[in-house]
Parts: sequence; structure tokens; C-alpha cells
Amino acid sequence: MNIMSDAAVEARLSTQEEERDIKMRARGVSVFYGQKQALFGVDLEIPRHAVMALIGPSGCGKSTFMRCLNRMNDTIDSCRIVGDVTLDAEDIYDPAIDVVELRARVGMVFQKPNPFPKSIYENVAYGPRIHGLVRNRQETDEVVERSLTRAGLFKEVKDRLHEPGTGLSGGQQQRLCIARAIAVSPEVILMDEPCSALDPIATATVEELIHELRENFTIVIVTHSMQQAARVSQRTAMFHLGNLVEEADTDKIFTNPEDPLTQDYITGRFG
Amino acid sequence: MNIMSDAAVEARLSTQEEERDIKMRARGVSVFYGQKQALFGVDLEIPRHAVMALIGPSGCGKSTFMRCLNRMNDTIDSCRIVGDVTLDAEDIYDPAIDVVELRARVGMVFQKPNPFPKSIYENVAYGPRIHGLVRNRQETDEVVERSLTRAGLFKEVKDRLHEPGTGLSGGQQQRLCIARAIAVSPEVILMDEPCSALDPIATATVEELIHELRENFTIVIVTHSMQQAARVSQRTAMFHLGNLVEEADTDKIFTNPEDPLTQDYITGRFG
Amino acid sequence: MSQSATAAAPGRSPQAPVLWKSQEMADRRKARYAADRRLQMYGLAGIIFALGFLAILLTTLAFTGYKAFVQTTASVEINLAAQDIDRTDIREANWRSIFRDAVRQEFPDLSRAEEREFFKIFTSSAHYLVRDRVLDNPALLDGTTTFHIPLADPLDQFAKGEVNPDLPEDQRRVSNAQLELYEVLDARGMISQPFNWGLFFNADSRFPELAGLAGAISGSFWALLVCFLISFPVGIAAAIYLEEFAPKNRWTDLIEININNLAAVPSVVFGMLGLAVFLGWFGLPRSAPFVGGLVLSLMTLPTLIIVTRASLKSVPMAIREAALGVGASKHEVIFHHVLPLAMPTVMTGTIIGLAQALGETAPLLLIGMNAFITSPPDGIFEASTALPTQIYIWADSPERGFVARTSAAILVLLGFLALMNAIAIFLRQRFERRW
Amino acid sequence: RDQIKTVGSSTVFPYTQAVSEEFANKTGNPAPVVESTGTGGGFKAFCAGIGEDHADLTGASRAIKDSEKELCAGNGVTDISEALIGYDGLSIAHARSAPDMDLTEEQIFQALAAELPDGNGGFIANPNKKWSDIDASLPDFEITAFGPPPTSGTRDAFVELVMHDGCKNLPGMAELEETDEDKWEEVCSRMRQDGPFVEAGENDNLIVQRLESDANAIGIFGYSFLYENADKLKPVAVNGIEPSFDTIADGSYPVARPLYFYVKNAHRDVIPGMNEFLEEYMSEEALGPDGYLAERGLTPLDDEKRQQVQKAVLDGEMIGG
Amino acid sequence: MTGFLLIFLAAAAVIAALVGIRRARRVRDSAAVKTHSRPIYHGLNAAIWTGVPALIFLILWALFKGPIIDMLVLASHPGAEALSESEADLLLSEIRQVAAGTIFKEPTPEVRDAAVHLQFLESLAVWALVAVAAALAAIGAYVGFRVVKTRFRARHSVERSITWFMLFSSLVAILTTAGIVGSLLYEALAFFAKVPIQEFLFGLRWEPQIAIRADQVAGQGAFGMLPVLFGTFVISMLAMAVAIPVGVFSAIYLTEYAGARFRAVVKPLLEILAGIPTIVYGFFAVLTVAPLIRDLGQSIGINASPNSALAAGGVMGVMLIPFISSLSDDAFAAVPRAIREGSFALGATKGETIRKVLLPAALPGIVGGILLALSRAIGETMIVVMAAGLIAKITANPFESVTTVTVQIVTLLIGDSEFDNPKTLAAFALGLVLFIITLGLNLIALRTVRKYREQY
Ligand SMILES: Nc1ncnc2c1ncn2[C@@H]1O[C@H](COP(=O)(O)OP(=O)(O)OP(=O)(O)O)[C@@H](O)[C@H]1O
Ligand SMILES: Nc1ncnc2c1ncn2[C@@H]1O[C@H](COP(=O)(O)OP(=O)(O)OP(=O)(O)O)[C@@H](O)[C@H]1O
Ligand SMILES: [Mg+2]
Ligand SMILES: [Mg+2]
Repeated sequence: MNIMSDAAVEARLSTQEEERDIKMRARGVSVFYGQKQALFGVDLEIPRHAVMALIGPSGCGKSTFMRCLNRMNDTIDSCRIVGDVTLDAEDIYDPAIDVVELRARVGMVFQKPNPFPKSIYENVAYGPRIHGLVRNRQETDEVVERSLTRAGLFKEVKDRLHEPGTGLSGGQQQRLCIARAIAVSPEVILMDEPCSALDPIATATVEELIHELRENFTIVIVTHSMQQAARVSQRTAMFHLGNLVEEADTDKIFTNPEDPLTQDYITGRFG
Repeated sequence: MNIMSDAAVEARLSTQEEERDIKMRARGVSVFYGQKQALFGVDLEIPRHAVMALIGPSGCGKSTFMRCLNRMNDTIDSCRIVGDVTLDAEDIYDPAIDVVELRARVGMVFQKPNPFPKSIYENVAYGPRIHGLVRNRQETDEVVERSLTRAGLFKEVKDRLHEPGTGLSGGQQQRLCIARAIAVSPEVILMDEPCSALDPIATATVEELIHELRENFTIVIVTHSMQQAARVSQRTAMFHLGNLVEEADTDKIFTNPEDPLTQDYITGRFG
Repeated sequence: MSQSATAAAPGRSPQAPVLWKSQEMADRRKARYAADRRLQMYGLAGIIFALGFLAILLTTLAFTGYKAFVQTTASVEINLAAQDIDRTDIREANWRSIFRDAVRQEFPDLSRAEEREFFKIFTSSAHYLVRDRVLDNPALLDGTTTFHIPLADPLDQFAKGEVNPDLPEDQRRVSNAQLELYEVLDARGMISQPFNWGLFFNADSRFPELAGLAGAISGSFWALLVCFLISFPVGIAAAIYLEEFAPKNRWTDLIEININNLAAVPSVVFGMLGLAVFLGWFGLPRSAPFVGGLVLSLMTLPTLIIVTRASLKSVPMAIREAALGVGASKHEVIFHHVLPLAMPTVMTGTIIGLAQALGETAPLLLIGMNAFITSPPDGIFEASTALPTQIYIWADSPERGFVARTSAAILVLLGFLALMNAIAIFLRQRFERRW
Repeated sequence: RDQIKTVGSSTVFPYTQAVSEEFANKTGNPAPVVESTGTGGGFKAFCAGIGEDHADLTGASRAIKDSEKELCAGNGVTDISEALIGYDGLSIAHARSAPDMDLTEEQIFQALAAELPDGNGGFIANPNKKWSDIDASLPDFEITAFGPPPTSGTRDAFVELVMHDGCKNLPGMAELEETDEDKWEEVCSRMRQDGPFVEAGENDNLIVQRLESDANAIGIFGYSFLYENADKLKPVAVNGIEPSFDTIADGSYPVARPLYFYVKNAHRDVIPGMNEFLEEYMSEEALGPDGYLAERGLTPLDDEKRQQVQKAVLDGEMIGG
Repeated sequence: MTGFLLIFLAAAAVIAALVGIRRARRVRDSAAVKTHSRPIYHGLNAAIWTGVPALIFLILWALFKGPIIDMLVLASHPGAEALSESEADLLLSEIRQVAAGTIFKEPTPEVRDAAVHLQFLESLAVWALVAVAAALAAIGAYVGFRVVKTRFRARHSVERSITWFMLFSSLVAILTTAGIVGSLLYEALAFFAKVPIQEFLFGLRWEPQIAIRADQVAGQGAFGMLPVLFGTFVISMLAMAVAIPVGVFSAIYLTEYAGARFRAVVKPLLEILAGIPTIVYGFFAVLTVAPLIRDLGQSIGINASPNSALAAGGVMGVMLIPFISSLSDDAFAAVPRAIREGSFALGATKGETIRKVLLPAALPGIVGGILLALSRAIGETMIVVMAAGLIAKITANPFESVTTVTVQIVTLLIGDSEFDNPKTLAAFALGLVLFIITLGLNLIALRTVRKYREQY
């Protein structure tokens, strides 16, 4: 294999991509916060219509990596990124790319539910409105209902759509945030520890939701809980100290990891 | 046994106390934060010159209990305490007791190292000064040196005693706080998760220190880490939802716990 | 159930991909970015408006005021040795004639009428200026000394180009004769325009050429001193009590609301309080810096209490617990740790509060600190003005010279404010702590 | 207390200021505290009693009233000397650039009064918007007059000297004065509030500045301001006469008033410097035709009258006695 | 004298402290048991005992010495009983001047005797003062030293004194409010005795042309507050019309768009606007802005009054910009980063995030700031005193001249009228109204701000 030319490698990789239906792809991504390097040349492929879990001990760079995927790191002044990230083979760090469009296509759900201090309805309607996906009240109503329904929240809140979203319980808030994210019909949804602020019952609801969403969306999820990664994801990537240690099918990672670090981590020997 | 009179019980208990050399003793301690009850009638004896570990899941009341022992809860307005706590058989909630003296006798080290924003020297000298334990510069120097030495910090900082304590590393800061606590020659030292903000190496140093201090002080330590409790303590008390679930020799707790809750907790099944 | 929702909205299937790349979307994004830029422009416009106003304000002041920082003077040589002056009673000598004789020597052959015009070129207190210098330094009696005598206001204005000599004579305050004489003086090199130290070291005067701010500055100083001595300890003590000791009940709530409210009570109301209570009931003297200071301290107190409380609150709990943990009493915790840590903020708050008090006018008007007083006060119970009230008085004076002096006085006041704020900023940067 | 304390009219204020400054300079005594409280306020404070807590001297832009004498007497202030120090012209002026104007008192009244007689014994709100509405010979621009506020003594003087005189001559007003004096007072005293008359606060300098920038406006203020600002302002003649020292002094300029001060003789032996201060005030250097008060715009008394006053004050003659 | 005594007392207190410390050290060193308090507390305790009672005495003495001596001196002067109060006052001044050595004319023997007596009393008083103060200090010191024992809780005693002082200090605020309300109410009631309250509150005419002299006839019904209040309202609204948009937009730019360095420079510059004394603004408004507005008005055919409400209101608005901008700034900064990120992650532009998410979220805080600024505007004095008119008129035309409550207060109080004239008293009634209005606004503002603080 060593004798293969670079071009050949390229070709092989890109055919592989086709084959495996790669939605997003990071190549040699390094991230610096000021002087501090948080990621070291990460290469990772994110398959379409699947759930990819990112695991690893605290501070290993999972969130940092995820935020590279929709350029949320742009909002941090000190942050600098090296390397390529592509979405459908298109470089998202290309200056010609519009980050507003990018973020509409790559939605995000955060660790702590962060509904806007507005009504439930307005929370969901906000995205479609700014992107002009809805033209009138009726379309908005439809989108809001559809999104809330898919997030499994509609039944619970349909009588109080115009009450503040901040008045919901933690699990409901998180599902509201998911509804908000899917309302703009993104292609990818990034979730950064979406359940860590939730109780077990709410967690279960959200996990079930992720399961359903997978059919239409590509999902990347950061989690601290090995169990959760095992339950919801098809592929898992293990980070450590800013490096991608191992990436494989979730089953494989949890049964037969190649890297000793991964082994130690999933058996709880460190972290 | 039921036929024994109260007085007899008292007598028996107090002889027991003598026998087992009890330093502090809580009887029926309940704590309320406003309406909320955080501790439910805890009875616990703290043996002299030993390390007692308090373990239990988050929010179970470990800190609350510990803060009853030196009346730090007095500083929280909403906090109300029922029950008796004695130090050397003297009720510390007796109105005649001077809490300043009590806190000098029962020192405290906190979860996050909290040195005063003063020099290292001043940090340690402060306690002895306000209690009038030192009369002149020379005595102060001695106390400072002795305390820092016992806290295993003197060597590292002897050339910069007059630099700010806040400039030390986390582990050094925590040892500085321990030095500060032992400088007033307390009889009991309470430590509330003293290592949770430290890295493994600093943790090891502190644990070793606790080991040494045991000879002269009575130590109560709250910890989240089962391993740590096992390493440093002679006795362990397990709390759950404000109740004392079990209290026994550390060896016993970790090898052969009586209560199923303790069993579940130490094997990591919950918490 | 999700199926039913989808079915309910047949118009668009949920998976229908949004055409992000479409022209429509691109146009829309363009419009959105334009809106974004517009908002940014509004913000910038707001800032430019505010700063532009500030700049115009300051330049206008500087432009009208700068001329008051110099004063036209004429040098007059007086041979005091030739005069017969009783050295035991210098004050009582006939200084007016001494001065006039000396001036006459420059122009020995003026008629009586011309002479009268001539003397009016100089400030009418000229002989007192000569006298006071001699009183300060009796050695001058032994020789000939050159005195720099300020010109009277009309001539000063003329020298500064404020009087149009082409106007008919009855429309200006400077007569033709004076103009001619002035030209002669100028030609002889006797006219100069040195820096007007009198603006800082003279007290108020009816004569613009002599009027200065010494009285107002010392009045403001005394009032601020009183204000500081009262509001600083009381403010800190009150803040500590409320923040650290007071039980949280309806009464302390009341006090708190009260203090917050007082911080926003119009200053003129404090003036009315001072008028009715300090002057009316307590019978304290009118126009005294002491009363001014009292009123100002009542105004400053609430702000100071609020600032102090905020800074006490910002001292982390960990520090308090640490101190409590080694057995410090509550008072010791506060006085050994919390207060010293809060002090830099408290100091800057105090300075800023005092700076506000320095610029306050309305309450001082009501307690009579707008009197005319020609000597600086020697103490806090003597009548005096303050800088802002002096500005108010000067603004109301008919003499032309006061127009520039008013602006100059404002500049001086702003200078003091800038100084105080600079100190506050310095303190803040020097001692600011981050936890 | 070792300073002299004076209160009183804001019109006398600048003159008293000048005297106290000279006095302090000359004698080395502490400078008197000069406060401008207005004539009425001055009497109020002056008559409140004798002793250190009360003012020694009050300036007035009118003679003391009987009611005020009573007030004084009631508080034990019986021995008062009066000093007429000169006259003040209340000038009506406008910008140099404005066309010359010559107004009669009647016209001024018609321009500035709140109500005018309608000719049938009734009254209507003042309808005049432009000067030409009053008299076709007057210029054709809007009436704008800056004047003193009702709290000021200058306003009282203006009302009394100009408005009342102008009012009297209007048809029907003479009869009204006989029948209903209160109504007469009200009609003749009220200044209009609908815009043309602008109460401009106590700050005459501001009036000057505004007149300068507005050629159509006239202003009403003390003569000294006109005198200081002769390059920018010129007088409006009243009844054909322009204010000047001469016309004010001989009374031909109708809007002139005497200025007084009143002094408590009981204080002369008690407050240090009182006598010297009065001497200074009465000296030729101050009060004389070339004195520094004239220099500040005070219209001086004629020689005979002045000597009378000087003597009366220095001897401490009581008023009326 | 009092100054010397104060220094003496301070010195005595310091010495007492030092001695107390020494004694306490000795006790500590010789005692078998541990002393409760450190020597320094014993010292402080001794110092408090030494200084405070004597200080209180000194203050009382300063308050009551004068009248007592005066009484004694008068009693020594034959015939003084017959004098009226002010005559007695005058006599006293004379005696005082004679005693001080300033003699104008030959004093009567009685006066001379009284002056001698006064001198005697004065010196006696000085000695008495010194003696009593010293005695108090000595007794205090004795008490302070005596209690130096191992068991004595000096620390508690010292801390109690400090707590009392702090408690007293915090009551000053209450006393101030009481003083304000009391003094305003007292005079306002006197006013309402002369002018019916309903006329004041609901009258539509404000023409305080009541004569300065009692013998002039009063204009009837001239104390209706509403036009004045309306003027205040108009000017405040104009001020807010300038301050709100400029303040809010500046805050938006500074928090959301500006770089750190720009912000670091511009923010303090903006805050200068709040630090400039209002008299300076007043000056500027009347000399620069008002003529400008008049010219502008004329050029577009509007007849602007030289005292246009617009000039006063506009300049006041500029003054208020920093209040609104910094409170809005705080409000924006208080919106959690998570909410911002939530919006960005949906693909919103910065402008959309600000307008649709941050602004509504920060609104309560901004409104609180606006209300505070409004109460400033209503209470602002010097700008309007210099730049607004005096004629009370109900008009919403910003080019016309209106008057405000504060202008009327100042004009009425520093005007020429005497103290019990309704004109003067009216100022206090207006002051009371002003106080009540700003109180109400402040309470609402405080509520709003507090509520929004609780929100996140
Ligand atoms: N804004 C920032 N500025 C500087 N350093 C940062 C910043 N955000 C993260 N880091 C650093 O980058 C590294 C990776 O952080 P990141 O948040 O990606 O970790 P993580 O894997 O998400 O951890 P966690 O599980 O705790 O969320 C850490 O060392 C962190 O301290
Ligand atoms: N100041 C307080 N006011 C109200 N409730 C409090 C307060 N401090 C603690 N509690 C409550 O009391 C209970 C016990 O708290 P405590 O801090 O003692 O738990 P802990 O065992 O120390 O937990 P952790 O391991 O997280 O430190 C918790 O439910 C907590 O929410
Ligand atoms: Mg993370
Ligand atoms: Mg805890």
C-alpha cells in the first residue's frame, strides 16, 4: 500500500466516501484556543443517516470538534482552525460559503436546554421565519406542529403553545430545542451531551427521538455515558487529549476495541 | 436491654464513648434549609485520632452534616438545626459556647482551595494571630514554618513565603489551606472533598498528608471517590437522601457492607 | 402519531429538502445580511451622535473659554523709594496717588480729561494690587519695581479682539482716547498677555479682570471634604450592616428600597431638604460649605451604599468561609478580608460619587451657596460659593469678560472631574481583582 | 460674626458687590457676604430682627412699604436709615441689526398684556400677534419680548411703570379703576402667556445673547446690561425717549426707578466694619458721577441730593425722622 | 478649642488602647487559663470607653453651650429681662464684640461688666469642658482597664459597639427620606392652607403672578399644577426620544458588534456624558442648541420659541444616553451565551439574533434602565432652569416653550418672594409631587430590574 501515490489515495478515499455515503468529513482538523491546541489533526468521516457518537474523557475536545462542523467556533474570538471540513464534499471553511446557510443545514442542540425566552410557538417558528421557509401564518403553524410532533412534544404542549418555553421542564425544554433545530429542516443535527441535564425518564424520551430522527437526518452526538453511546449510535469515535483515538462501528468499539486507551475508558478505568 | 433506664443508657453510652475514645458525636441531627429537610436524625460518632470518611451520592447531605460539626451552617440564614453535637462531650450548640473558639478547635478545609489573596506567610499566620496563639514575629515564623512543613509544602515555598498564595498551583493551594487549618492547632479537621479540584499527583500528596496528620488530629473527610475513602480512612459513613445508611470500619464497608444501598453504591450501580 | 401529523400537512413532505442553493435563498440571505449591516449602522450612528455631541460641547467650551486663560496686563514702573511711605503703616499710604503718579510719568502731558480716560485703562483695583505686593514684600519699598497691572475688562476684551474698534464710539465700552493710549502703551512694549494665574488664585470679583475661582475652588473643596468625611464612613458602615448583618426582613427590605429610591431622588429635592431642615430647623449658617457638604453627602450616601454593597457581594463566599473556618468572628472576617478586598471598588465608587457631588448645582443654589464673596472661605462655616454655583453667577454677570470666564470656569470644573475620574480609573485598573 | 451681611434686590446687588469688594480691598476687613434675594425677600430677611443672625443691610428697587416698616417694627427693627443711591433704567432693547423702534407705553401694553379692553366694557384675550397689528406704523413682524419672571422685582417695576401707565390710557380703563379696582389691577398687571412674552428667567445675559441672534425680539432688563452690551444692542425708545444716564436721572425716560438700600442702625456699633462700609458706599468715589458705581451702570444722583443722602446715612438718620 | 479637644480625645483613646493592650498582655501572660479575647480587643474596648462617652459629651456641649452662656451673661446684665428677644440678641452681640476687643463706641459700664462676665464664663466653660471631657475619658479608661480579665469578652463588646454604629448608619437613609417627606409636607401643608389642594392638583392655569407685595392684588386661581406637570412630561418625552434610540443602539453596537478595543475606548467616553455637570449642559443648551433649533425651525418655516422644549429636552436626552446605554449593556450582557448560541446555531445572522432574541430577552432590563432615566429626566433641574421657559402651557409642540416642575421650584425658591408667600410654598408642594412621581417610577423600575435579574 505504501507505494500508492497521493492521488491514488485521494481517489480511493473519495470512492470510499461514495460507497459508505459520507455526509461530512474532517481532514487534519486542528483547533487552537489562542496558544492552546485543543485538537490535533483529526480525520473523521460522518456517515449519512446514521448516528455517530463522540466519546472521551472530559476536556478531550469532543465539543470542540463538534463545533467545527457548523463553524460555531467562529463565535469564539480566540479560536483558530486548521484543516478541512466538508459537507457533501463542499468545503465549509471556504470563504465563499455562507455560514448562515451552513448553520441552517447543520443544526445544533446543546448540553443545557437553551430555549429562547419566548413562547413555545415562537421558539420553533423562529428558524423557519428567518430563513423564509414559511410564508404565512398557516405554513408556520404547520411547521411548528410538525416539528413539535416529531420531537415528541406536541401532545404535551399543544394547549399552551403561547406560554413561555422557559416554563417547561428540563426534558421538555430539551425536546423543544430539538424541535427548534429540526424546524429548519437541517441535514445534520449536532447534539452536545443533550441528556446530561436531564433525568432518566427525559433521557429515555430524547434517546428514542434520536432513534427516530436518524431516518431523515445525519446525527452527531457527544455523550459522557457509554451506555447512551451504545444505545443510540451506529458508529462511535473515541477522543483523548485532542486526538482521535479510534473510530469504528459502535458494536465493535464496545465489544472489541482496538486501542488500549479505548479499552480502559469504556471499562471505566480512567476518566 | 429494653428495661434499662435512660440514665443507664446514658452511662453506658458515655463509657462506650470513653472506651472507643469518641471525639465528636452527633445525636439525632436534622437539618432544614427553610422548608426543605436535608438531614434526617443522624447519629454518628467520630473517633479520636482517626480518619472518618463520609460517602454517598451527590446531594445526600454529606457537606451539610460536616458543616454541622463546626457550626459553619450558622452562616446560612435559612438553615436550622435540630439535635445535639458534642465535642469532647461538650454541646457545641450550647448558647454559652463561643463559635469562634469552636471553629478554632474544629478546623475546615474546603473542596475548592481558597487561600486568602495575601502572601503565603500571611495565609498561615492569620489564624494563630487572631487567636492570640503567637505573641511576636518569631513565634509566628515558627508556627508558619511548622505548619507548612507538616502540610508538606514548606520545601516548595520557602523561598517565596511573601508571594501571594493565590499564585500557587491547585495542589499547593490545597496544601496551603491545610497548613492554614493546622496552624491554629485544631483538634478536628473537616475536609470537604479536598481533592476534587486536584490532579492525581496533587491528590496523592494530600492523601499522604492526611495519613500523617491522623496521628495528631481527628479527621473527617467527605469524598466522592470510593478509592480515596478506602485509601485514607479507618471508618466510613454512608449517607443517602439525608439519612445515615451505614457506618462501620472502612475495611468492612468496602468488603462486606451490610446495607444493600451501600453495596449498590460502592459497586457503582448508582450515584 | 408523527405519521398523523405528516398526513395532516400534505402540502409538503417533511423530508422535502430545502433548496438552500437556490437563487431565492441567496437573495434572501443577501437581504438578511443587509438588515444586519443596517442595525450595525444604527448602532454606530448612535455612538457617533453621542460622541459628536460631546466633541462639539467640549470644543465650544474651549473655543469660548480659552481666552480667559490669559489676561492682558500693562507693565508699570513705580519708584517706591522716591515715595514717602510710612513703613510702620504701609497699608494706609495713599496708594492710589502713588500709582497714579507713576502712571502719569509715562504720559506727563495729558489733560485732566484724557488722564481720567487713561486711568480707566487699568483695573480699578490697580493700587490695591500694588499695595498687596508691597505688603507681601516690604523690601520693594527700597527701589523701583515693575508691576504688571491687569487692564480693565473693556481693554482686555479689545486686546483679545473682542471689541470692534470700527464701531461708533458710543457703541463700545472703549473710548477713542483709550484706544489711542492703548496703542501707545503697546508700541512702548508695555502690554503683555501672560497666563492668567488669577483665574485660579483670586477670589470672586466684580471685575472680570480680577475675578478668579479661588473662593469657589476652596468652597467646593470644603464641601467635598465634609461630604467625604460623612458619607464615606457612614456609607460603608451602612452597607456592611445591610449586606452582612441585617436580618432579611420587611424592615431591611424597606431600608433597601429606600436607599435605591434615594439614589434617584432629584437633587433639587435634597436642596429643599437642606433649606428646610439644616437652615430652617437647625439654624446652620446660610451659604456655608458645611451645609453644602451635608446636603451633598446625603445625596452621595445612597450611591455609595449601593456601590459598597455590590462590591461586598462580589467578594466570593469562599474567602469568607476560609476565614470563618479558621475561627475568625464575623466582624473579623469582614474587617480583615471582605472589606479590604472590596475597598478598591468602594474607593472608585466614592470618587465617582464625589465627582458627581462636585458638579451638582441645584441643591447649592437653594442653600445660598450662590452669594458674592470676595475672599476664599477659611473654614467650613464661612460663606462661600462652589464651582458650579460660581459658574451660575458668572453666567449672569453683565460684564463681557465673564462670558469667556464662565466657559473657562466650566473647563476648570471639567478638569477637576476628569482628574477625579482618572484617579478612579487608575484605582480600578491598579486594584481590580478577578476571582 | 465679623462680616457684614447684605441681602436684597438683585438690581442693587451688583452695586453692593462693587462696594463690598472695594471696602474689603481698602480696609482689609473680611468681605461682606452679598446675597441677592430680591427686594421683598430682602425686606423679609432684613426685618426679621436685630442681632447677629439677621442681615445688616438690604438693597431695594423701591422704597420700603408701610407694611414692611410695620413688619420691621414688630420685630424690633425700628432704627433704619434709608439711602437712595441712584436710579436704574429698565431698558427695553433689541439687536443692533433691528430697525429702530419707538413705542408708547400704550403700545407696549397692547403688545404684552394678557387681556385688552374690547371697547364695550368687556375684555378679550390679547389678539395682537405682530407689532403692526397694534399700529400700522410699527414694523411688520411678530411680537417677541423677553422679560423677567413674575418672581422678580424687575417684573414688578416693569408692570408698575409701564404696563399700568399704558393701561390707564386705554379707553374705559380710567372708569374701571374707579369702579372695580381689583379687576383693574388684574387687567393691567397680567402679562400675556400665549407666547409673545417670554419669561426668560433671572439670567439677563441670556436675554442679551438671544436678542443678538434674533433681530425681531425685544428684551426688558436692567440698564446696566444695555450699557455693557452697547455694541450688540440698542435701546427702544419709550414715548420717544431713549434711556441714558441723563434721561434716567431727570426722569424723562419713563421706565426708571430709584434704587435704595436700608441699613440697621442698631448694628452699626455691633458688627465690625459697618461704619467703614457705609462710608465707602457713600463716598464720592463710589456714588459720585464718576464713581465706580456709575461705571457699572448706576445712574447717579445730582450733587445736592447726593449730599443729603450721604449726610443722612453717615449720621444714621432714621427714616421719616 | 473643640478641635484641640478632639485631638486630645483621639490621643487619649490611642493611649488607652495601648495601655489596654499592655495590661491585657500581662493578664494573658500571667493567667493560667486562656484569655478570651486578644489584647488588641481589650485595647480597643478601653479606647471606646475612653473616647466615645467624652465625644458624645463634646457634641452635646457644642449644641448647648452657646445658649446656656448667653442666658447667664444676659442674666448678669441689669435690665436684660425686659428686652425683647432680638434686642437681647443685639445686646449679646455687643457684649461679645466688646469681650473680643472690638469696641466702636464707649460701652456702658453694664455692657463692660457683662463682657468681663462673658470672658469669665467663656474661660470657665473651656475649663469645664476640658475638665468634664477629661473626667469622662478618665472614668471611661478606668472602666476599660478594669474589665481587662481573662474571662472578659472584649471582642464581643467591641463588635457590639461597631454593630451599633453600623446600624445607626444604615438608618441615615431612613432619616433622610423622613427629612425629605417631613420638610416638604410641612411647607406643602402651609401652602394648601392658602390654596385649595384640588385647585393645585387639577387646575389648568399656572400663573404664580401673585404679588410680591401684600398690597398688590393676587391673580386668581393661578396655582394649577397640571400645565407644569405637562411641561415636565413633554420635556421628558423629548429627552427619552433622544436617549432611548441612541442609548439602545449604542449598547447594541458596543456589546454585539464592537471589538474589544473599540469598546474599551468608547464606553468610558460615553460615560463622560453622564459625568458632565448638568449646569454645563444647560449652558450649552441655551447658548448653542436653542438658537440652532430656532434657525433650523425658521429655515423650514416653523416658528420655534427661543426656549423651545426641544432644546432642553434634546440636550437632556444626550445627558441620559449613558444611563440607558450602560443599563442596556448590562441587560444584553446578562443574556446567557447559550441563548445567543442557540440562535446562531439555527443560522440566524447577528442582526436577527439581536432583534428577535436578545432584545426581547433583555427588554425588562432595558425598560428598567429607561424608567430610571425617565425619573432622572423628570427630576433634572439645571438644564431646564437654564434652557426651558417659565410660562406654563399645555402644548405638545416641541418648538414651543414649556416649563417644568423643577424650573418652577428653583425660580420660586431663589426668586424675590418671602418665605410664607404662597409662591414660595408652592415650590414645596411641587417638590412633594415631584418626589411622589419619581418615587413611583423608581419603585416600578426597581421591580422591573429585579424581575429580570431573576429570570435567568
Ligand atoms: N473557549 C475556550 N477557550 C480556551 N480553551 C477552551 C475553550 N473551550 C474549550 N477549551 C479547551 O479545549 C479543550 C477541549 O475542550 P472541549 O470543550 O472540546 O472538551 P470536551 O471534550 O467537550 O469536554 P467536556 O466533556 O468536559 O465537555 C479543553 O482543554 C478546554 O479547556
Ligand atoms: N444553602 C442551601 N440552601 C438550600 N438547600 C441547600 C443548601 N445547601 C444544600 N442544600 C440542599 O441540601 C441537600 C444536601 O446538600 P449537601 O450539600 O449537604 O449535599 P452533599 O452530599 O454535600 O452533595 P455533593 O456531593 O454534591 O457536595 C441537597 O439537596 C441540597 O440541595
Ligand atoms: Mg463538552
Ligand atoms: Mg458537598
